[in-house]
Amino acid sequence: MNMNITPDLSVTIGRLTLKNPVMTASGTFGYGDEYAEFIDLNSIGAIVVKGLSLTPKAGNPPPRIIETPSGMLNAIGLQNIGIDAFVREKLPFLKTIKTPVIVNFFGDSIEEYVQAAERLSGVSGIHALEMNISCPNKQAGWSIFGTDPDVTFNVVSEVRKATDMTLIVKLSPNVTDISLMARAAEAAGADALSVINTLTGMAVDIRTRRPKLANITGGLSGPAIRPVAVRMVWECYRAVRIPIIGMGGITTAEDAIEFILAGASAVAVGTGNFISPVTAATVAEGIGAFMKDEGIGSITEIKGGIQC
Amino acid sequence: MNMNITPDLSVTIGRLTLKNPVMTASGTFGYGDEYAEFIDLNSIGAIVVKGLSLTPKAGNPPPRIIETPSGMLNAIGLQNIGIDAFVREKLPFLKTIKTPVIVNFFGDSIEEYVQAAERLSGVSGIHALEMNISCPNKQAGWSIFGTDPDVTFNVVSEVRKATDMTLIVKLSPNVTDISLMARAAEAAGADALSVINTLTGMAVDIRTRRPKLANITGGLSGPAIRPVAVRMVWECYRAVRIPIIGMGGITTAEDAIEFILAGASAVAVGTGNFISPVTAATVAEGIGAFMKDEGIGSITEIKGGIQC
Amino acid sequence: MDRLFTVSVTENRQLIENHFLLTLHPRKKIRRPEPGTFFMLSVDSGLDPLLKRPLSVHRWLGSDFQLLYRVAGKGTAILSRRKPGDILEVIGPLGNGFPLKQSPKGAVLVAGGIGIAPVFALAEKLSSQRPLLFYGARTKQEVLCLDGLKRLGVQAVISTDDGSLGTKGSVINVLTQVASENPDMLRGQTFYACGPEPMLTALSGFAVQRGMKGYAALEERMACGIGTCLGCVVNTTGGYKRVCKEGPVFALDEVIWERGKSQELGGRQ
Amino acid sequence: MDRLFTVSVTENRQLIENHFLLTLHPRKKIRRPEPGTFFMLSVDSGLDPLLKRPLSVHRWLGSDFQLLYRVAGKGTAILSRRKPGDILEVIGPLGNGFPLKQSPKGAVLVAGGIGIAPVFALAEKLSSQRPLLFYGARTKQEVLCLDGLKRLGVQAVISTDDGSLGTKGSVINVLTQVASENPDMLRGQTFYACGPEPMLTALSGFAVQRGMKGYAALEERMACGIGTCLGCVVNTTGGYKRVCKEGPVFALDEVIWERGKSQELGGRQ
Ligand SMILES: Cc1cc2nc3c(=O)[nH]c(=O)nc-3n(C[C@H](O)[C@H](O)[C@H](O)COP(=O)(O)OP(=O)(O)OC[C@H]3O[C@@H](n4cnc5c(N)ncnc54)[C@H](O)[C@@H]3O)c2cc1C
Ligand SMILES: Cc1cc2nc3c(=O)[nH]c(=O)nc-3n(C[C@H](O)[C@H](O)[C@H](O)COP(=O)(O)OP(=O)(O)OC[C@H]3O[C@@H](n4cnc5c(N)ncnc54)[C@H](O)[C@@H]3O)c2cc1C
Ligand SMILES: Cc1cc2nc3c(=O)[nH]c(=O)nc-3n(C[C@H](O)[C@H](O)[C@H](O)COP(=O)(O)O)c2cc1C
Ligand SMILES: Cc1cc2nc3c(=O)[nH]c(=O)nc-3n(C[C@H](O)[C@H](O)[C@H](O)COP(=O)(O)O)c2cc1C
Ligand code: FES
Ligand code: FES
Repeated sequence: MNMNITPDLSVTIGRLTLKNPVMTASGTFGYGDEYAEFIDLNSIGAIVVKGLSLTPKAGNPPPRIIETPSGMLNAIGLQNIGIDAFVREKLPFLKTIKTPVIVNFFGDSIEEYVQAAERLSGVSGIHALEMNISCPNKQAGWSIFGTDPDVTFNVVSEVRKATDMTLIVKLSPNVTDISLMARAAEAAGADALSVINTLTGMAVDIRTRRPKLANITGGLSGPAIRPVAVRMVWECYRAVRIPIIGMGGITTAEDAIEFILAGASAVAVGTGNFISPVTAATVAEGIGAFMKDEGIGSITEIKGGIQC
Repeated sequence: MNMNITPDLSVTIGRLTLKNPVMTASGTFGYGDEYAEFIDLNSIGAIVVKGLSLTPKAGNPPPRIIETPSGMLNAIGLQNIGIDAFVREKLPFLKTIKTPVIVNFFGDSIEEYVQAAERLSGVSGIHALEMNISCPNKQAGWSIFGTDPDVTFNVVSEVRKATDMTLIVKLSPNVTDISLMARAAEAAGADALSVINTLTGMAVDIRTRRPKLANITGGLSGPAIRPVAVRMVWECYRAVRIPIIGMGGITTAEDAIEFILAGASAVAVGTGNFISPVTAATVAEGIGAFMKDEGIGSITEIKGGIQC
Repeated sequence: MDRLFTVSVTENRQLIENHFLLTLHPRKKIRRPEPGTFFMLSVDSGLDPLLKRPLSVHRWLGSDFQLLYRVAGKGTAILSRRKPGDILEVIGPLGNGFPLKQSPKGAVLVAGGIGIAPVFALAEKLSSQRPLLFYGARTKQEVLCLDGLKRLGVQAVISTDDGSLGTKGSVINVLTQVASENPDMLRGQTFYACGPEPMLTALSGFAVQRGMKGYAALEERMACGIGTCLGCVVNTTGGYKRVCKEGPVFALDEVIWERGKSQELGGRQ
Repeated sequence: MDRLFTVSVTENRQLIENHFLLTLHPRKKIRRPEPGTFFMLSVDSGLDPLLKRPLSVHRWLGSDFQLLYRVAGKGTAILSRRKPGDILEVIGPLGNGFPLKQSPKGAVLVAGGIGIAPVFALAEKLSSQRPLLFYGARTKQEVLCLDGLKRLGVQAVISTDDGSLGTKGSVINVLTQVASENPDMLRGQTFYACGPEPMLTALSGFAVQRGMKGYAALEERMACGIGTCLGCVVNTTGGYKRVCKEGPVFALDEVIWERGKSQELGGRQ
């Protein structure tokens, strides 16, 4: 143990350098402002905001969330205020902090993806784009963006042409072989991958005999899915050369380091923010403490460092 | 509420009639004998034994299991004593009880599947066969039996020709669209489906930087995966006409009824047997109590009864 | 940071079967919670249950505070086993309380079942006005806080489903009767309510019919409690609004009361 | 059914940091547990942690029994917070204890760290023979049960890694020294051991070298505890064997001691 070093937690994702590898997962941190009273927003690596679309979306009817063993199902339905309102109303606050802001976005067609990317590109205060092709709460048919490698390649390629910002593609776990999806996104020009979005799940109220979510199915997140997420990060790591942002059930620094050893360059805290609003900050702090303990000089040293 | 009816819990799977819909999941109940001291083996619907192959298998090196939030990973590697030793050493005990015995089996090639099915067919004391095409702990390449609908169709068709016993096909959740797998198995002549086997997962020991399982990856089971399992049962139910045996994280009667409402004709308790050895029996009992409470005359009344 | 704190349990008193009064001691100074606001409480340190549970402020004791809760499922069952000295993480007070400036001609309180928890807080605040309370429960046993209400000088009109205490029937039955016998009694007043959704739906209809204003504290499943997950929305004339952020108190005529028909939260009473 | 029962916690005494002595009262008559056998204990009623935890019998008190445990992770941490009166589900006694008929010329007990838990049970059983015990721990503080061992008349040879009590060094160092100074002392005797895997590996080498027999209680991660999950195997000269069923006690020369090199269980001491 070497307690004297000051570990270097910085990581690089595309053209973005983060002071530490801990981001917030889209849809679990709002637009950042609500968390300001609970944590120092400058203590985390990046803020990823709730998924945005060209026009505002109302989302699904309630009930939208339900707890499950060590996890939760959500069917928010990508409710959002739209890109323009975000830039007008939310971005000014985010510009007052130093932490980079990554905008998660989606469309209902390739054209909408492209237009959204164009609209977001070059906007001052936005540091990277995360393209969501993997939401389980969209109507049937939409899922093909994230489950058919050819469609993935096409939509990412088109968006790639539309923006020169750092482009992160967020993959779905609801596939037979995620490494094919990872390769398709890489080949289409993605700068990084976010792995994973939620697993499609469902719960039934046995008294009313109705689905517990108005949308019937929803996305499973939280510690319950962590073993699946770590496995998928490891599969992607061996399939591509671009950085991977690992997520799925992270609530502690130990969890985050599991992902990093499996190949993640950075991690995101999602459902963990709901368990306690300070989770992202304590994860970042805990990674530093672990590195000190173990005498690790730079977090990049242990990336993919699992010994199989 | 009608407290006077005696609810009918019996269900039919292929040519098999079970007195109640609660089975044990393969690999979690050994060969039944160890549980005899804890529960009345005649109180459950069927016993599904640990997966068998033509020849004995040593399985994977330890560590083979690790707990995860509300779940566990296992990489047993299908250790088993082989079909012949099973028939010789284990079946005699199982014949002393009235509960039907379902034998789970697998092979490393279509030929081995066929031979195993032939060897098991018509053996007195075996009431049905469950074909495992979905173990996540086999070497790469094997998974194609359970993830490519064409291969599934082929292997099930060949086994179908080799046996006229009730044939259950056990599906993998590690696929993009489980309904395609369900349809392939049905078209190939399966009498029923078991849904689901374990999700592939992984965990890393951050101090030793090694995978926590010697096999690196393993199968995730337990309450953590229940929402995924219920969703997949519901997807299969809408895709096929043959009965579905639902499993994945069942520990209570309420959990079991969730699966039945989503379309399962019967259910299996797996990891729940480890949490407490009486789980399968209490689930069966609890379903009866629920039916009394709700005035349900026959369990088949509520199968697929979810109101979406 | 002052809305994130830990509490130690001072007392967790069982009032009747499944109903508990929890007294908590914040381990640092917290904001005074207004009636209608709520706290998110972690009931255990493990990952199952995973999320904090929302509970309304019932009484503010200066620095300690009380919650009144019904065991509805796993989380509240675990909470009911917490003992003095146990430490829990809490965020709050959260959301917007009952808007009192809106009741120039006086407040009429309406509570159904465990809805008495926040309504009592309001009764305490308004006690100098000796407010009128319509309070319905399933049975005599489940009529809570009677001593407290008496002490506050609240005029409580009790009804029970089985008639074991007060009038037999629902709060709405009683209100309808009162309104027909004594039309002036409620005129121009403002309702402040909390209770099961069918009751609130009926109350809303009652109020609209008579041109009365009213407010209700709503419930919805919550993950974050602070407005970020968008999980807790209710449908309103202004679109989906977050119960935790724009609510939990909404104007009765703002809410689109459709849940009663389409999708009932199973465990509500 | 008599190996499935509930217990109420009588006492959960902290001995030193992270080490606890748990006294349990079975709520029905149970089988007498032999030294080396174990119980599977549910530490909580929720689903996280999910599985029961294996703990060796430490003392049998006639109908109550005691377990001695070290807080290793989540499950044992929760166990350490259990209070008198708490009810836990237990199965056991499970597995095979130390085979005593195999030691005609006397037993030598060897314990490392928390391995003293089952070894003490054996010492108590053999106390009339005033058995010899080699007991190693990290530091003086972590040498447990000294009073009990004295009471039993056990001849305990203590060693600690830091030399703060007894000889400085490992149990194996001490054994080697004893064997060289007094070659007759151990001849023909049988080892009964429990401790961290590196210690057992070394002990096995020591025993083989001197033609001595020996038995060790092993640990492996367990799900069922009753032989059905096949999760808890160790590699032996006879293939994979289940620690819960064929073990937990195995002959030293039967086990293929490779874990020390290839795959160490992180938390073992
Ligand atoms: C703002 C707010 C204030 C509340 N104040 C109180 C209070 O003062 N006293 C009190 O007893 N209860 C109150 N509730 C309800 C309380 O939060 C739920 O009963 C509790 O979260 C259920 O948790 P559980 O784990 O015990 O039940 P679960 O096992 O999660 O669910 C059991 C049943 O409870 C219902 N339920 C679950 N979560 C909620 C929720 N967030 N809102 C409403 N119903 C839910 C469901 O119908 C479910 O069938 C309040 C809810 C909200 C949103
Ligand atoms: C037959 C048997 C008897 C045992 N007797 C005792 C005893 O008398 N006293 C005692 O303190 N401990 C005993 N153990 C070890 C004890 O079971 C583990 O320390 C405990 O299960 C860890 O649970 P946890 O949730 O606290 O740790 P976890 O969070 O699950 O794991 C923490 C660390 O503990 C280790 N661990 C986890 N499970 C096991 C296991 N089954 N065996 C060994 N190491 C494990 C792992 O290395 C892990 O890194 C025994 C184990 C077995 C198999
Ligand atoms: C309530 C909620 C809303 C989410 N919204 C989005 C979203 O808008 N866009 C997106 O790409 N992912 C969204 N996600 C997925 C998360 O960003 C994350 O990928 C997933 O939850 C797994 O991480 P976790 O287990 O840490 O939550 C959402 C997740 C939750 C729980
Ligand atoms: C330890 C263990 C061993 C298993 N072995 C087998 C097996 O041999 N064959 C098989 O088809 N499924 C096997 N399974 C999968 C289970 O039968 C079941 O499909 C899965 O665990 C999901 O159910 P559960 O969550 O109730 O455990 C095994 C599962 C576990 C946990
Ligand atoms: S609970 Fe998350 S937005 Fe209201
Ligand atoms: S713990 Fe299941 S076989 Fe040993």
